[in-house]
Amino acid sequence: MKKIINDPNSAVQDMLDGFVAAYPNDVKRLPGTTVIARKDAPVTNKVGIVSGGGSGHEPAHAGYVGEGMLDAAVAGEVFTSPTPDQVFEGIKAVDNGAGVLLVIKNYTGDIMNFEMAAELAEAEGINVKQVVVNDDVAVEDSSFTTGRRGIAGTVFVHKIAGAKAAQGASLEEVQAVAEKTIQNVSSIGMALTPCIVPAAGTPSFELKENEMEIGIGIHGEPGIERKEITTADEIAVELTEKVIADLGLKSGEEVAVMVNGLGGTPEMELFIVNKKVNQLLSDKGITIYDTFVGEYMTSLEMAGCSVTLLRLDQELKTLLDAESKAPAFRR
Amino acid sequence: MKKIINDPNSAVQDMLDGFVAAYPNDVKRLPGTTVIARKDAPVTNKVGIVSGGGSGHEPAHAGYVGEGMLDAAVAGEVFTSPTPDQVFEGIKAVDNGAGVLLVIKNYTGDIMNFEMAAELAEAEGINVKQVVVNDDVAVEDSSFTTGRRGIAGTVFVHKIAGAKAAQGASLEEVQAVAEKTIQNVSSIGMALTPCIVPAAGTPSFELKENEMEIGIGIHGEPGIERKEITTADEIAVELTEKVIADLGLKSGEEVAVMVNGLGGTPEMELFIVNKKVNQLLSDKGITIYDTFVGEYMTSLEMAGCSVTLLRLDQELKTLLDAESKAPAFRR
Amino acid sequence: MKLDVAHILDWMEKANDKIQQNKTYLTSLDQAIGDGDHGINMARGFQEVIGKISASDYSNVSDLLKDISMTLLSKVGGASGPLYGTAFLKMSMALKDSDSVDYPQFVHAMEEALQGIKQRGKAEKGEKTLVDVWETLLEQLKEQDDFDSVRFEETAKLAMESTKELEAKKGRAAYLRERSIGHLDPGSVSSYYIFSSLSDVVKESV
Amino acid sequence: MKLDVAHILDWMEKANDKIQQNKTYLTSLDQAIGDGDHGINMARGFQEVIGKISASDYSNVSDLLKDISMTLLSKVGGASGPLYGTAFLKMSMALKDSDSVDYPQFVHAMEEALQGIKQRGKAEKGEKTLVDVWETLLEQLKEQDDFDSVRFEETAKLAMESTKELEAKKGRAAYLRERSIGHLDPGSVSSYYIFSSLSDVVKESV
Ligand SMILES: Nc1ncnc2c1ncn2[C@@H]1O[C@H](COP(=O)(O)OP(=O)(O)O)[C@@H](O)[C@H]1O
Ligand SMILES: Nc1ncnc2c1ncn2[C@@H]1O[C@H](COP(=O)(O)OP(=O)(O)O)[C@@H](O)[C@H]1O
Ligand SMILES: [Mg+2]
Ligand SMILES: [Mg+2]
Ligand SMILES: [Mg+2]
Ligand SMILES: [Mg+2]
Repeated sequence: MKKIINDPNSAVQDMLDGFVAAYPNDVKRLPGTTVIARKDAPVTNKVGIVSGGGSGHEPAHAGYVGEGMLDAAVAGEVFTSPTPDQVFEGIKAVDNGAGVLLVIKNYTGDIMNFEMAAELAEAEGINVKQVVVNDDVAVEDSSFTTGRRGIAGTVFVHKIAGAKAAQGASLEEVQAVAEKTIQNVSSIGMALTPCIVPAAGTPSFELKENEMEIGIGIHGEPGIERKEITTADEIAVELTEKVIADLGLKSGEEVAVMVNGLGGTPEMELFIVNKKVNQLLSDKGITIYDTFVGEYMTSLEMAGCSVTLLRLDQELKTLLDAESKAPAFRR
Repeated sequence: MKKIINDPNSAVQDMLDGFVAAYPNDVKRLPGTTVIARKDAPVTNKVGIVSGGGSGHEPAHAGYVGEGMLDAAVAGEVFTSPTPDQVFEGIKAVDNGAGVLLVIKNYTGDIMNFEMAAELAEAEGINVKQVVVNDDVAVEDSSFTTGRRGIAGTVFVHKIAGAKAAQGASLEEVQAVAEKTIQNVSSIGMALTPCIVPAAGTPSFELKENEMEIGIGIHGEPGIERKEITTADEIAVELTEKVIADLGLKSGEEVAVMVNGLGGTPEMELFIVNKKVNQLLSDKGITIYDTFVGEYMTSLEMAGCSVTLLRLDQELKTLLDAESKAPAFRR
Repeated sequence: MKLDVAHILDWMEKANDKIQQNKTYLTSLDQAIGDGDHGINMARGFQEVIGKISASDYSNVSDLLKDISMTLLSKVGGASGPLYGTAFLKMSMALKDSDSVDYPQFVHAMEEALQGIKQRGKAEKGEKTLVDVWETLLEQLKEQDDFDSVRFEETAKLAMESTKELEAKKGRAAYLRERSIGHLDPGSVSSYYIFSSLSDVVKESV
Repeated sequence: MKLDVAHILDWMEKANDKIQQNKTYLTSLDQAIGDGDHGINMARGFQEVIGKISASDYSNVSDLLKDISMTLLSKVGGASGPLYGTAFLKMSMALKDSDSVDYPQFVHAMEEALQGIKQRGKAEKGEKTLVDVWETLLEQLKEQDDFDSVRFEETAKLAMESTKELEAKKGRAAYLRERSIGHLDPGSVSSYYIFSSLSDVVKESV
């Protein structure tokens, strides 16, 4: 394992300190916690938005804290959901009476920890609602009770809920638009290499020199299907077709595109994928309203990418375009 | 070699298409060239700024094309300077009579190709000036006639020259502020892994599991010194001390910090490095005016980072803060 | 026999030892069908439990179990944190004010703990989660009227091993569907360590 | 003998064959002390040269050399593109309107080419660049009054091999300082291929 760290056990703490050191005028770390919050939190008369999850997905989630997006991000250990007490601190720090929306990615651990935090907050009289992002179409089995995972589409949920909250909408309204975003966003990822959790020191799976993994999650877990590596165009088509089918996108509809790098993939390759995604959508008469290419939801140093499409209507377009001062999503 | 590409020979072309597909309202590709220019180029009454170099450094250079930064970026093959005819096309496309500044990184190939392009442009009556960025302090031997390399500090030169040009300054003024930036910016990098040029298919050097390379360039070339891998803190101190010494920074001075990922390093690690860089500067009484952590000047999928410091005065601060709409450097 | 504060303290020491020794093994099980953090999570959490409970005095079992629960909840994270946290919290509540625990009380506490786990995780037996160990154990406990450390350990072990052939329906391993078959469930293995430690405590105190 | 258009065409064919065959080797030399693209650059450029010149008719050597130059300039890139492009451009200029080239003209063209390279690259002999091959060859050419294909090839080869022991002072390899010693200079090797091809042309036409 080759990593630029001091100690696997302090990696998350060091990262959080380094993050606040980078943006000291914009964010603060709640003392003694793993919560990064807007410097000016709680913001008066605004619904607070809290998200988070395991670390190792940088710039998620702290990079999305800022005016127009999240009020706080709660970091767990690498790939490990943060604990209820930490999430509870995040909720308390951003609530100013207007209530708090939790944006949770659909993993058993995240759900349980965030739900327990919500129970703690409600016990203190804070109005908490939650949405669960489940954009990953890799697992489509209907017998599948755990449900889909939440991956890169979560960033769009942050953006849109954040913009709605910034407009002064009520907790119910913010929750509704977040739900609407979730209904209209789908993603799927693929990887060429595994990644190494610092405290584990070894890769979570092995891939041969000619293999890739389709339907990969963002926690170094194996994907849904392993096959021979193919061209960027074929990969782009496979991923995009799955997402289009899932959303039932039709000619004339409008989407936002995200081609997300998983951490170790050169940006060059993401743009090569984007070329084909763009072509495919254009060929199908689907209008691309905006495109995001880069690292938004990573999996440490994993090489690979995911494709996310978000179906847009006028409301979502306006909210997507709204100003954001989050370091990792400036608009 | 595992890469998400179609063909090593079309990788740069595909990337450029994918880049324009991502930002169709902001940039255009000059037909039949590898030049990405502002959609509205040439901009009336504004000095044009052209940069570029080999590909594989994404988001450099095309990501810095946009209002407030570059007018055009010329892409070569991977790690190979673009040819004079391409640079010449870039110059012609952005000149509107106010002249053009070339921002060149100090590599023999870049210098020669850009100089030949400048000769061609001057022969057509275009007023061309150039600056050569040489921020890499890795090689400090004074007997060293080739001079230092240009690395991540180039991004600050783009930003500041671009902001000056956007204010309507003359070519001489823009050149002067670019020179001033170059005088005040230093960098040094390190790597944990090599990278693979797609058309070569094999890594340019090998590093053992316990080795790192200090003073690495951004073209997959070996560094200045190979040694045993150490902690993030020690790496941060070694790099930052070299840069501080080179700039002769003293207590009370103000700097911008860039902790730049080389392509394959998780953002988590960059923030861990930033923590220590920040601490060290604070301990020395050097004020951090602004910090940039992320991938700005990469070397394909190389794992590693560089540290850049830019000494600031009032003029540079104002120009650094000025608006930029470049996709990879939004302010 | 009755379980008192000293027994529970001993239980936690033994469980922590087993977990620390098998940290890498648990993590490698989780790498195979999960995200490779279970050993790390459990080792971190139980180390903190030992730190916490060895720095305090307890006059009754319930308070001790509550501290165990709270420490697990705030230090383990992931899926296993809330589940083990809930389990020990429910035990603590079931044994409110007891300074020691007789067999029927223990069975009752286990029953409450299992209900808590199932409510929190919405899992049923047979879905390749630690519920498989807890529920199988509870069934066995109910068949008896006193501690049987040997059968207890054997039952936990068999239940843990039985997860190997199951297809995961809950937790991260579920995303692998049939590819999850042939691997032990990491949470069931850590539960086995916890219960085999308890078996040792019982064995030694008889 | 005199070099005419057919000779130059043949020269380029042979040079291209050598470069394509040794593309990986040239790249590996550049990986050792540079950025690993020299073989790729040269192979791309010379392939384009062949494409260009085989699609046109040339009535004189100068026009042919100009097309070679322009193609190298616009297709090779990196440091070697402008250097080889300049070299052939200077040859073309030195041989303006010649439809064939006698020995003194050839030596003059080589002299102009070397000056062009040195001006463009600001390198001197001994700095571990292709100047080492070009300048050594020119010195040898000046000692004679007609083509000697064998000595020509031998001289180029020795000059190329001599770069191994040098420390690079120009180009990317210079950043390695003393670590550049012990490796051949890639540009000198490609120059050797170009000149050994010319030697073959001369040999075959005598
Ligand atoms: N819904 C659930 N109900 C019961 N147990 C579960 C559930 N989901 C996961 N588990 C247990 O948690 C274990 C994984 O724990 P851990 O790796 O620490 O958390 P995570 O899965 O969040 O990384 C699994 O092996 C399984 O036994
Ligand atoms: N300043 C220079 N003068 C003469 N030749 C040079 C100079 N710099 C580099 N070269 C030659 O160019 C070769 C490298 O070419 P190439 O790898 O294609 O370009 P780059 O170095 O830009 O990647 C070197 O081996 C050397 O012979
Ligand atoms: Mg986990
Ligand atoms: Mg090169
Ligand atoms: Mg796990
Ligand atoms: Mg080279």
